[in-house]
Amino acid sequence: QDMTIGFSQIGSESGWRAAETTVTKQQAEARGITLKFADAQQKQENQISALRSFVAQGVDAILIAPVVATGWDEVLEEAKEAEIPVVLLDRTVDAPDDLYLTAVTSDLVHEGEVAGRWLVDEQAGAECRIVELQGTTGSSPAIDRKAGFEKAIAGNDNLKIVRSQTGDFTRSQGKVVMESFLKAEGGENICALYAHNDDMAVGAIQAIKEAGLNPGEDIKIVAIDGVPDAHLAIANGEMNATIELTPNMAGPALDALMAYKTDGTVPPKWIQTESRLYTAADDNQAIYEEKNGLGY
Amino acid sequence: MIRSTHLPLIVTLATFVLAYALCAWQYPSMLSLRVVANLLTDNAFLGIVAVGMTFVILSGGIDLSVGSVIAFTGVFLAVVLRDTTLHPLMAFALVLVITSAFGAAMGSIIHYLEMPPFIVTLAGMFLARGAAYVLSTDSVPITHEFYDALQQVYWKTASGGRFRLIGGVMIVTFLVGIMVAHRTRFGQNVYALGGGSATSRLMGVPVASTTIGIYAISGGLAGLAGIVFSLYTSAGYSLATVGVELDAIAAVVIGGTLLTGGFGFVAGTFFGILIMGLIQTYIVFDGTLSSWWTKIVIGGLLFAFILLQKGLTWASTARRKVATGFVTPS
Amino acid sequence: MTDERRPMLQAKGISKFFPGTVALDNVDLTLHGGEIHALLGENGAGKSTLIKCLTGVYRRDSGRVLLQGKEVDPTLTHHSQRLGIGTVYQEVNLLPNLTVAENLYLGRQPMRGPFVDRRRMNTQARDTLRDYGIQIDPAQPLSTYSVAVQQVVAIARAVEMSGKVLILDEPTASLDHEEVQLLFSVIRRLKDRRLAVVFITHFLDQVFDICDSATVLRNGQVVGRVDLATTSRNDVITLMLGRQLAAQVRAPKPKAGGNTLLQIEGLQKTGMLNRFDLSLNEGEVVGLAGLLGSGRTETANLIFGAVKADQGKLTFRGKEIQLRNPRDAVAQGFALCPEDRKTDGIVGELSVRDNIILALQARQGWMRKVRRKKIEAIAEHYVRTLDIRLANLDMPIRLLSGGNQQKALLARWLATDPNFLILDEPTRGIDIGAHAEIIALIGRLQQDGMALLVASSEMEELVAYSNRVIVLRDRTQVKELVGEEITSDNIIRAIAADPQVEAAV
Amino acid sequence: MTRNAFLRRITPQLIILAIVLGLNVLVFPDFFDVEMKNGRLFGNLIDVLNRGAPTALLCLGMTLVIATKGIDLSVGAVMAIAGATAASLVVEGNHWLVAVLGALSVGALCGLWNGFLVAFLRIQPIVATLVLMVAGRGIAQLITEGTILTFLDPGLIHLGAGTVLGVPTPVLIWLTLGLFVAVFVRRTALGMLIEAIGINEASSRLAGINSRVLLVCVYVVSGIGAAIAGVIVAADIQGADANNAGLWLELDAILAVVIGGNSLLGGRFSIVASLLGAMIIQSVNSLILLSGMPPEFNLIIKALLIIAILVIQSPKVGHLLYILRASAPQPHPKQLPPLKENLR
Ligand SMILES: Nc1ncnc2c1ncn2[C@@H]1O[C@H](COP(=O)(O)OP(=O)(O)OP(=O)(O)O)[C@@H](O)[C@H]1O
Ligand SMILES: Nc1ncnc2c1ncn2[C@@H]1O[C@H](COP(=O)(O)OP(=O)(O)OP(=O)(O)O)[C@@H](O)[C@H]1O
Ligand SMILES: [Mg+2]
Ligand SMILES: [Mg+2]
Repeated sequence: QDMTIGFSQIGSESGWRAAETTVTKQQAEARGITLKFADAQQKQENQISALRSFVAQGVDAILIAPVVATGWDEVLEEAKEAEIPVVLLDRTVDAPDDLYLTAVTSDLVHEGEVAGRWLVDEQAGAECRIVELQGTTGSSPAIDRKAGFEKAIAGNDNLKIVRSQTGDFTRSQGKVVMESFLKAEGGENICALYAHNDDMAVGAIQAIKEAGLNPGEDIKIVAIDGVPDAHLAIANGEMNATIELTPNMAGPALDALMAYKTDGTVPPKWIQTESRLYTAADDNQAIYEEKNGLGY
Repeated sequence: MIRSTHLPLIVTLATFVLAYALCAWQYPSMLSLRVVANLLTDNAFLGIVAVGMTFVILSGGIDLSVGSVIAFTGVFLAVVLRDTTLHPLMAFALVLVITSAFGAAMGSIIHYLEMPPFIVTLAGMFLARGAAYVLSTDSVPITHEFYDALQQVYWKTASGGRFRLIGGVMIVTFLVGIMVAHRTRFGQNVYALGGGSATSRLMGVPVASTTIGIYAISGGLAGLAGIVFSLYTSAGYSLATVGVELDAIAAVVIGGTLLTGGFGFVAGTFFGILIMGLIQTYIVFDGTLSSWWTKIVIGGLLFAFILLQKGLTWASTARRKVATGFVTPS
Repeated sequence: MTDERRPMLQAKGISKFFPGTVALDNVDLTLHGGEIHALLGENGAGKSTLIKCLTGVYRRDSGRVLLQGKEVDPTLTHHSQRLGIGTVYQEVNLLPNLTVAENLYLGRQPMRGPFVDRRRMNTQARDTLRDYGIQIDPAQPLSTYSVAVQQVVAIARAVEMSGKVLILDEPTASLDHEEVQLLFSVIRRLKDRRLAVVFITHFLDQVFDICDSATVLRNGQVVGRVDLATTSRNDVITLMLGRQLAAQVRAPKPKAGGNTLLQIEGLQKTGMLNRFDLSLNEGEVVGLAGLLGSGRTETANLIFGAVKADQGKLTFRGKEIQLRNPRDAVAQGFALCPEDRKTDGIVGELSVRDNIILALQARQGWMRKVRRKKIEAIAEHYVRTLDIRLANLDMPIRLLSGGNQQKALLARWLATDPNFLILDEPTRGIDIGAHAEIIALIGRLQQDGMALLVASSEMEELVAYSNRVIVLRDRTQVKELVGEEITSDNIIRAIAADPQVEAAV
Repeated sequence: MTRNAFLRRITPQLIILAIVLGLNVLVFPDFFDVEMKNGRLFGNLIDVLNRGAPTALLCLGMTLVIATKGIDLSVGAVMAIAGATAASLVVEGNHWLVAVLGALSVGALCGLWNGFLVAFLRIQPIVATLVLMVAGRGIAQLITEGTILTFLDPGLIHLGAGTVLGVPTPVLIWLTLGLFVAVFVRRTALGMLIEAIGINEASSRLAGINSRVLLVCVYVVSGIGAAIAGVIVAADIQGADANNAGLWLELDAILAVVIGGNSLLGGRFSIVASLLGAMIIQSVNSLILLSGMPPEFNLIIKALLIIAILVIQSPKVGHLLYILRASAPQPHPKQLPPLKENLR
């Protein structure tokens, strides 16, 4: 049967976001679902009104990638009342969980931990002064990934974060801030960089090169998302590790929805996507090739 | 009595009706009361700041700080209600005082230091957002039975749409705004400033108090909008409502108020808001626009509406030019 | 006048410095209730500045102001308004975006409860303005009406404001004879209500017509306070200028010798000007006479291309030319000194120097900048020949006094040495000294073979320099006076003449 | 204008710049150290010059636009468009010069559009440019299809990340262009004519100035400046980030112009002062980065610093200082206050 699903996307602020949008559209198409797409330009108010419009339109189901965790109760209630199942993508909300069908997300804190643990193992007790490139101040990935990483390195007093500044999740800011880190600390005194996303890491890599150091060797680099350029950097030995955040949240979500629609099977409240660690051990070149098509 | 100056207002109204008709014709389900209710609810906070912005723009100024002030208000309320036992109403009063004072401060700087509003309020924008960050970076949910109570205040239509309290607040704000702008001395002084501050000074308009008053109102309404927004999302978030000032300005302009000041109507802004909301709704109903096309289309429609306004003001002034034969730059 | 009565307003030792100028130097002014007092002086003497110091527009640097013996110190105009001092400042200072009524009552609107009572405001406004002889809809935006009307509204507003003192800074500059008479009757009424009235103007006959006494300023200092009943016109002039005014010898005008320069046929634009024809010879001065709103300014603007005409054929030196905008006109060697100095003339923030070379530079195009030496030369030259009073050439032109601004604008156009110069009210707001100079100047330009078209409201002036006078009425060319016919009476008759009679002729 | 008049004009900016740099030294003692690292000058000062490039380039056009009583909100979006254009062109395998030319012409086109709206349709500049500000990013993303368009063309990259004799290319670019424009507008009559239309367009028109063409020109200049900035930013990170390139940078540019002591009401302007303004802003940013404060304080620090700077600069305060200095006002033009007295 043909379904109409509304998809409220945050925006297109990063390559990863663009990829998620592309994948979602592909997944919907593959299942013969008509997808109504609404880009919220990074504004929660737009997402809320988009949801309301979807409800008013009477779609069969709603996918939403919430820009922030809070503030969804009211509109979700309206959806529930109109008996439209809602599935959350890549971020949960703190609303009573009977208001949505399920949430397909990674665990942001966990991602941070993975990154942290990787560094702990990598250093194996050796002294290491870490600099951190945070995401956009106040955004939940920035907060959780920071928390996770700190949790993981806690207790290893050979590792300590000496500087932490926001790079707004963007390449250029990543580069600018890394430059100032290099000046302020002196490149040789920095042993590792932890970036909240790959874009910033890629920017930082260039800054490190321009400072006459070898990214990946002089300064170890771990970041999160697993965008193609990161894999390429790893392949070129300029970066050490990235934790993949799959852009394919829609696949599982749509499966759950179809199942629910057809024979009412209620999915678990949380479908966690794998946060896989990629290092030089993997064939990054190949991954790069394959991912490049996804509109990162 | 209809004056040539009423024209823009009428046009905006006509445009809205026409646009809505077109939308409804393409997507009949847009004709439901539910959509109307949504328009009011979802644009409540924007409408309220837009009223303040109208006053500012009528006086020939501009206020870029409102978006940040809304965010600050939200965070402030959330933090206060989380960390203290203060009753929300008290918190509301407190925050309204703070934001009005903030506006008044900007107004004083603008007047006494003779600095351009654009810059002063730009600094204000950084300051308010910065203050929000300092209060709390991550988003703070507001859980207070009083909030739940307020959120339960609505009139439910048959179609399931809800006319919520905040929509009502917006409408009341507009009504008050209209009265103040067009029926009080203060309102007249606002228009006078828009006509030329040097001249109004010579004519004995209390420029200082008026300027300060205007920005205080704008700040205060931004505070009110912040309260409404916190009711709307029952949370405070320092990254919220980025760039809302531009939406507000756009709404005011579409509503037929001239950015050069002196000409326009608060009521026009109301329809400006509805038109903006309509654009959003239409795009969602359409649902085929990619992220980038969304931006392009919004820009395009904005342009279309401005052009329409332009055409009409031009038509009316052209008639006047013939009547008096004064040389005005064409 | 018996001076033991306590004066209504008394200013003692007022001084005002501006960077580069001493605008007022220890000036005294005494006004009595029921007295109409003239404030006289050349352009730049400090009249407007004195007014602005009295009414709190400027902070004075020293001196005291006593209102009915009590020391007052208005720091804002609405203070002085509350004190009962109503003022019309030199340039029309009203708000074009508000309605006439709103302008009239701004700050003291009739209220119903907390709200402005618009209906009452409008009716009151209509009645008030009727006393000044204009019948207009006060609910329309002020910008709908002409300078004249706006001036009248400004005066009305000031009168309404003034409980004790009324100050009028060159209110009659853009008014017609009738309107002036109306104004005077109002002023006399106020005089009977024992108000003190300050009247600034450069029209001496108006001064002698209505004023009782006068204070004369020169270069910011009081050079005399005279009782007009017992003073002769020439004494006043001498006092103002500090020299005898070269007796207004009317040198026999040079005959319009040269061959045809410009031919205008059927120039017209609906709502502005009906068919206008004119053939102009080199070295000829043609005057444009008419009442306010008769379309002189429109004519000037249409010829200059400032406003695009619906139709009309211009032949310049034998070949037809198209003027789509002022640039084309300037390119042809046309020049226009506009009527409204403030909005169409000066570029306020720019230095006097830049203002003077602006037109020349514009014609040369932005690539070829006029050489600094040449700029200096030109500026110096005109400041000297036109005797423009300024602190230095670098001061923003907006700081010049009204009359000096006018001269600077004249300089701007003479610098382009045009072969056809249009002057719209060239002597508006100019002191007698300068007035004579400008008339003389027109004569000289004419001798140099320049053709001039001069729109003016002053008959004597037109008579003085015109070879021909074209009379406009209701935007139509109704009569042309040549040679000996040109007398004030004839012009006035032509202006006043009843259309029917015209038609019969 | 004469040399010492020029110096007098830019003194406030120089002083403020000195102060802010001083603060930088406070938080980071060897701020002024500059060394050679693998063939490029390396040091905070260089960074300030280098990172200030985009703002500086935007300033050029913005100053002229503001001098005409206008404002250009679209520059940030234009940067994105230009970057995207250049990137997509090299990715398609064109020579990098072609790409740059392409980007510049796109920028010029955007300027033309803005200029047309302002000069011919007579739409108020803020709104007119708001349109492109909103739609522009969309257009940019349309070109890159939302992805970050990465490229490896050395020629293009050199413009953003390369060095000439150790000096980062962007620094050279903005210094040369800045100097060129600053001199050009004064050697020709352009500057004066622009000021004239900014102050009183009606009069200028009657004086025979072709105001419309001039208006369009300044917006085109602004567009081109933005385009260059966009190319540099893209080249710097070897990729066109349509969504983030130049985001909110228009505000920095406007701030810089105002810090440069130019009035938003149009009229007299000084390019050099604006460029100094850009450097002041960049020094403030570097101060924030070096201070090592947690990021949530960034904005508030920036806001407070900027407010302080603006207040110091405001004509009123300037005049007060003047009065304090000159006890009794002397009527000598030489002693004119640096910031001329404001009429009330
Ligand atoms: N704000 C100012 N700054 C500097 N100089 C000024 C300022 N205002 C006026 N002046 C100077 O003060 C002198 C007096 O100017 P004022 O306008 O009072 O002359 P006026 O008597 O009104 O002349 P007019 O009859 O032409 O109006 C003039 O020389 C003028 O240049
Ligand atoms: N007393 C008046 N009442 C109403 N409208 C007027 C009056 N005087 C002028 N106007 C309007 O002003 C317009 C132009 O007046 P303007 O002053 O340009 O005419 P003018 O012949 O140039 O007179 P002047 O040059 O003496 O001002 C006219 O079209 C007329 O409609
Ligand atoms: Mg005067
Ligand atoms: Mg006239």
